[in-house]
Amino acid sequence: MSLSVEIRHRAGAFTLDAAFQAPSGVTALFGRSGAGKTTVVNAVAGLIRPEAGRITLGARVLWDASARIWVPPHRRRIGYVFQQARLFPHLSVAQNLSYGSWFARRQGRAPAAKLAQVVEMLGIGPLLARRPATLSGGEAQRVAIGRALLAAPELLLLDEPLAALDDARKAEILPYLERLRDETQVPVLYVSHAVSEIARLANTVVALEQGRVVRAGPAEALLADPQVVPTLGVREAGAVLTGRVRAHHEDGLTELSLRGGPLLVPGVTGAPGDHVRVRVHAHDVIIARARPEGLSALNILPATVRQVHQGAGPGVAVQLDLGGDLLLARITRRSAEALALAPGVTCHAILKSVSVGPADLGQGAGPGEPDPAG
Amino acid sequence: MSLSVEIRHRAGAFTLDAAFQAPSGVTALFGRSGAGKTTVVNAVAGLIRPEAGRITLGARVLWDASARIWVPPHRRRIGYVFQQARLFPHLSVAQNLSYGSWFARRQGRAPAAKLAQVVEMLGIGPLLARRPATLSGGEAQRVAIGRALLAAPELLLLDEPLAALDDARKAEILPYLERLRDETQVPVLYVSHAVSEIARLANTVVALEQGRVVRAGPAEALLADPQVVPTLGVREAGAVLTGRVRAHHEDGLTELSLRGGPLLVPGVTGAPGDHVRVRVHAHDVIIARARPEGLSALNILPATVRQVHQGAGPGVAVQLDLGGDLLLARITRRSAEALALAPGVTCHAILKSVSVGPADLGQGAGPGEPDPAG
Amino acid sequence: MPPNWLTPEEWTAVALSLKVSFWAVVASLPLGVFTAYALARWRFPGRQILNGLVHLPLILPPVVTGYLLLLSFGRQGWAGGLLDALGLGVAFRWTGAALAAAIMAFPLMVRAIRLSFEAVDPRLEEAAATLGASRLWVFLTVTLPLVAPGVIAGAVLAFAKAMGEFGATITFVSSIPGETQTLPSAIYAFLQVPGAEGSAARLVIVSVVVALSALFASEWLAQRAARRVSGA
Amino acid sequence: MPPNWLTPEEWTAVALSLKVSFWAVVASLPLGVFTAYALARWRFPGRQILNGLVHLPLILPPVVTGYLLLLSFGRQGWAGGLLDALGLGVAFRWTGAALAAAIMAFPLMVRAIRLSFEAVDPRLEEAAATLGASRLWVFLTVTLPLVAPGVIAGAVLAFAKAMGEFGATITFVSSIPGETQTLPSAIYAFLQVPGAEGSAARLVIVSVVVALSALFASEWLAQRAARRVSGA
Amino acid sequence: EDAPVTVFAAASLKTALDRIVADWAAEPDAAPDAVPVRVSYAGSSALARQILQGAPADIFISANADWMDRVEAEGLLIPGSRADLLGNTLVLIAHDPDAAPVEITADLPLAQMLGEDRLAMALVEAVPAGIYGRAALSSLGLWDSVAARVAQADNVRAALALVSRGEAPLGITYATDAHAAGDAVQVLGAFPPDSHPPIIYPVAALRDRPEAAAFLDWLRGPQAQAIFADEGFTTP
Ligand SMILES: Nc1ncnc2c1ncn2[C@@H]1O[C@H](COP(=O)(O)OP(=O)(O)OP(=O)(O)O)[C@@H](O)[C@H]1O
Ligand SMILES: Nc1ncnc2c1ncn2[C@@H]1O[C@H](COP(=O)(O)OP(=O)(O)OP(=O)(O)O)[C@@H](O)[C@H]1O
Ligand code: MOO
Ligand SMILES: [Mg+2]
Ligand SMILES: [Mg+2]
Repeated sequence: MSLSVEIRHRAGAFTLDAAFQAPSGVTALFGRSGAGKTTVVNAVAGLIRPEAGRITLGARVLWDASARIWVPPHRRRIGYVFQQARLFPHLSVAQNLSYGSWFARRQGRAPAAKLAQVVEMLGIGPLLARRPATLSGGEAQRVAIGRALLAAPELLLLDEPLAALDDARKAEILPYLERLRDETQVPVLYVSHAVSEIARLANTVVALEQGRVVRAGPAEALLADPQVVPTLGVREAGAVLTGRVRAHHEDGLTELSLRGGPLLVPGVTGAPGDHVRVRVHAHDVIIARARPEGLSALNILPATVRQVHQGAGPGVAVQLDLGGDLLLARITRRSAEALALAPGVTCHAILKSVSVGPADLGQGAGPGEPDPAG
Repeated sequence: MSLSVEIRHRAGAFTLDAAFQAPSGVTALFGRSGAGKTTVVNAVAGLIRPEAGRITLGARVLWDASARIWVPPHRRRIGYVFQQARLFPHLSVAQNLSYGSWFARRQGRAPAAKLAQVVEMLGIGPLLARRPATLSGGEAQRVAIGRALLAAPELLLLDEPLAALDDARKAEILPYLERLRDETQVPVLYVSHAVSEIARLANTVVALEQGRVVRAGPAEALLADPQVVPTLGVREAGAVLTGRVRAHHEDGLTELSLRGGPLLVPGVTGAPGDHVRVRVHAHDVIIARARPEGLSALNILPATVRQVHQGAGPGVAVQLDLGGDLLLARITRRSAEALALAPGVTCHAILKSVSVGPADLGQGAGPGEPDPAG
Repeated sequence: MPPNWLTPEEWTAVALSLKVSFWAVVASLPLGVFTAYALARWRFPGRQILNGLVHLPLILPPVVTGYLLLLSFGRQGWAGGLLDALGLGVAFRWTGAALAAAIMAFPLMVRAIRLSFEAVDPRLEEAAATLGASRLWVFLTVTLPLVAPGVIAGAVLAFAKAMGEFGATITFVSSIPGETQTLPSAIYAFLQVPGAEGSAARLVIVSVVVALSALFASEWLAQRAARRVSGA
Repeated sequence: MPPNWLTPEEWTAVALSLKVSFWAVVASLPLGVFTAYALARWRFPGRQILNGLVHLPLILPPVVTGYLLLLSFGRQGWAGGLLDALGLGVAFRWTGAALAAAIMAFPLMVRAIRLSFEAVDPRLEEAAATLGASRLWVFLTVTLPLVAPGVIAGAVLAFAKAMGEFGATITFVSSIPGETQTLPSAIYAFLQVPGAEGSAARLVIVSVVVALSALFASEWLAQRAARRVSGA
Repeated sequence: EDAPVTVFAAASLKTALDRIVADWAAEPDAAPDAVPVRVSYAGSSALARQILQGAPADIFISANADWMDRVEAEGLLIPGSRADLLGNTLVLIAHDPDAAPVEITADLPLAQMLGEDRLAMALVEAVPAGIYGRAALSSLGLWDSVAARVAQADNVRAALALVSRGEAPLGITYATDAHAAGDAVQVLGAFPPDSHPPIIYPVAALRDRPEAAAFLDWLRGPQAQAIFADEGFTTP
């Protein structure tokens, strides 16, 4: 099922004029504060009525300004997870969870996911009898996700579901979102300005700037595109590599097999053969022409330079080809000149195992490669 | 002026039992959510009355449970910047700013900082006529800082002043906090669970865990201590180096002079000779026994291993001595064994310029070395 | 309170007052909730007029309200004739006393409930809509439970006011023992008799005890409901 | 409204009602604010008793309230004797009418103000304290401005109620033209005379226009104040 | 039918009428087909208006003729049933138990007796007792000297209360009110009957029911009239 969005809308001094397609899988809506992300999501949910445009979900027209079609929010069959959890304070966690499913069942639709499954997946079993006010931020957000899921949605909207949480809570929830992506069929529109979340979750990325779509495309290609570095912010640039778990070593490291060769990273939980995706920050990659010896860095991968993109500052973004996978490196202009990097040059990409942190290690299907099991 | 805190307090199931000294400069109160940081700060501010203990600021006893001394909040002469700005919604920005100074003047105390200075330092001149509700989160927090400063405080309390802000806003405010530290004489108690903020700002660090002080000491030494890695979280470990700006190069890089040699980092704004502090994440440091050639990494500094600390996972923390400065490196156990690292071994620390991001580059006095101008 | 502390006629007045006040509140509550919701949430032409109308009984001397009620709902009045034809006549019946009490208490009820509607976070209602709840279901399952403390407060306040209502009631439905002679009418009658202040005082005490009990119960209920909503 | 639309005596009653209602509100406002604050913020023994006491005039038939006022504040009453000795006697004076009106309107005023106190974020008050403001200054510079919309609402509601108050007033200070004959007393008098309904209606219209204008003005003021506080 | 007889009576009749109804109930022999009687006491104006709006009253006892006239003008009275049930006298009362009786003439120094204090009356333009009182004072030429000192209560019993509480030293009420108040007030003197229109309480039947007629007869019978007289009313 695919979501097609085309919106023109004005609110005060702000003008939104955006059109994009969200194929199945996770589509990330990316952009800085005030770019119009929430406005788009609210229009899809039917919480605002833009001036002109059209929104369709699969074959269903949710809204068409010129044809005067308007499906009210409660008939759109969407699940919306808000930035703040918005749990119903007067209901228990269990009642919150089954709130949407009750309406879905009245409309003759059964949730794809059973309550027990969702509770298990989100790890909220012990919370069922509690009231929302007693939950921590992370727990509340998990319940909100479960509540949206159980409404039998045909589309999930997540508007910065992690923004209100501290890093520890974020790390706690991301795996659940990955399981959500991999274990349910529901397409997801995911709003975030955190590249690390997008890199872990998204199959497709739509970048908004001041109400306009400035870039859209498959996540893997987009994130490894040196031209995108300014949009994402230099600190956040980095490619996403996908591969499978090859072996767990005794010293706690996991060996992954990528297209470009083996990669050692700090322990991953998956079984050998499981899909895995790894985000490698561009600023963590060192480039050497000759293969260096005697370094503490364990990963030294042969690569070919594909692009060198000069930004405004002292850095350059270098796109490397690792046997088909794309890697992005950010190095100083001075080094790029010293190493005479240019498209076609062969070199080595050096990557410390420990620089791949838990926030950068995702499980499940890679963005370009839908999970066969999903 | 030095703050001395000694508190025993119970709230529900939580017990706080903490004692520490905060010398002049910035003292960071570090700990995860629920550790009791806000409880301590509230006790210092007089917003809660703990069960037992004593708090003194310089010669003034603010509270002494056994002597039954209790100075009410409005006589404590403190400035408190809360996590949410808590600006007065019915007053303009200018009126918010002068709220505390009016009371200070009534009590015959003149704010150390003049309104014009503070406005200039915080860059809030254009906001003076606005109402708090129209400010962005970052602007509001700056006004809150100004308001606290202008109350002529003898101690500043900052309780996670950046926690509610996104990364861009954080980056916007941190320089103001540095100027605050360097341009005013007021001691600061700074609560945060973000090591990067602490590394940039703190002279002293007090780490709280479940209501107890688990570690306290000068920031430079504490952050470079491999034993502290588990407390901070492995991703956040890293030392703070202090030095001076030596030269700005044409290609946008700045050369710093550290005790251990020159360091090239992306452009810094200070003039040659200015103090600067650099945080180097432990996971960004590569170690080599022999000096490698032909790498894109520009900084290759000779060093001596001082400690090797084995954690629970696949990584080890290595403390390196760079001519007196301490650097922390986190590498895999496998590499440490391959390189036969042990105390006393000489090696090279390799550091990419670009891996030092703007959030890690602070201005002004180093934690161990109070600014002579301050 | 021993039963012989009051005369049988007085007990009748007490029972009648309870009945009248109870039904005044119960019957007007749905309209009160609706009006409060409309004033709190909708912007429609005539909103201020509705608001003024609701407040009128608070502003007018009760005798005037009673007289206007008599003119409209008396047997000869436009509404009274209609109701009579339907067999629902209220004139000079206890239902008329309930109508008078309900109208006099209405502004208090609506004000209390309106404030709690204004305090409900509309984002929770949006969340309910995205979960498949139609407007009506949103109202029933989210809005209404959240305003429950305010509805309780409003209802009890109205009950207390109804227990004390006198001017409009006696003007509209007179003071017929057993039918429309409420506690306040009985008190008034005693105050017409020189030297009967003692009897009046006994009835005043009964009335105060009933109304204050309701008020205290409502504070307690509202606190409990508020705690329930805010968690814990 | 042309001046000759009402007789001079009627104008006197209108002017007196305005004066009585105005002073009833102005004089009771500080106590109303204080009581609302105490009920909203403090937990003290007897809090529920105070709450009940405040509500009494709402619960009791107005005649009873008036009679109790007569017993206490009349010349022979305990409080009346005291006031008389101080030259502040209120019996048969317009100040007595204002006292009756103030007491009848007090519950409405306190309820409205109490709710806005409960809505003030105590964290703003903490912030003010850390900035050097003593409890009194916190109250004057932070709490009070933030409850202003509620205080306005409460005051105007009390004013509207005072404009309509009759039973307690006439029982307490009777009806002396130019001194205690308020608009509602005049309306009541007309209603006692066969055929004078038209005259009563004119006065009712004046009274409704005044009270509703105040009410509309207050809605507008409260909205403006709320907008001021919430920014924009 | 056993429906009770409903009497709408002026509030100032409560003391006497309650006694009469009690007697009526206690002596079923007096009226063989007696049914219970219930009385709704309120101001004459309110009762008359309610009757005009179709109130279910069988008998109306008004405190003045005007309101009975209004009801009669609407054709709501049972023809021939109207009668003057009672009369009353107007008296000057005082709070001071030792006050000496006075003769009420044009020479009465009422203004001096009041001084700075108030004269309690019922509403002088609206309530019968007040209207009669004002007429009496006017015809004696005393009104202008005391008009500014009159405190008008909403009914005559409230005026009585002002005097019995000592709020006003003097008041004008019916003799019946002064009688009912007992020792709480002192009657200084009665106004000459010719100084004001005759004080009359008319009664009439509103519905043609034998039970109502029976009670009406009882009201005019000797036993009831004795009670009225005992309460201070004059009987025709
Ligand atoms: N009712 C309104 N009136 C005026 N401007 C509005 C209104 N609603 C939204 N805007 C403006 O529209 C722009 C887009 O808002 P939106 O909430 O969609 O941004 P966003 O991308 O979700 O930002 P954030 O990351 O901060 O949530 C903002 O500049 C906002 O100020
Ligand atoms: N009134 C209270 N009753 C029970 N527990 C309380 C109360 N106040 C605080 N606590 C508990 O005390 C502990 C410390 O709270 P505190 O606010 O000081 O933590 P913190 O370190 O500031 O955390 P955070 O980083 O989340 O702000 C928490 O576990 C909290 O739940
Ligand atoms: O509105 Mo009243 O005067 O309390 O019955
Ligand atoms: Mg948004
Ligand atoms: Mg805290």
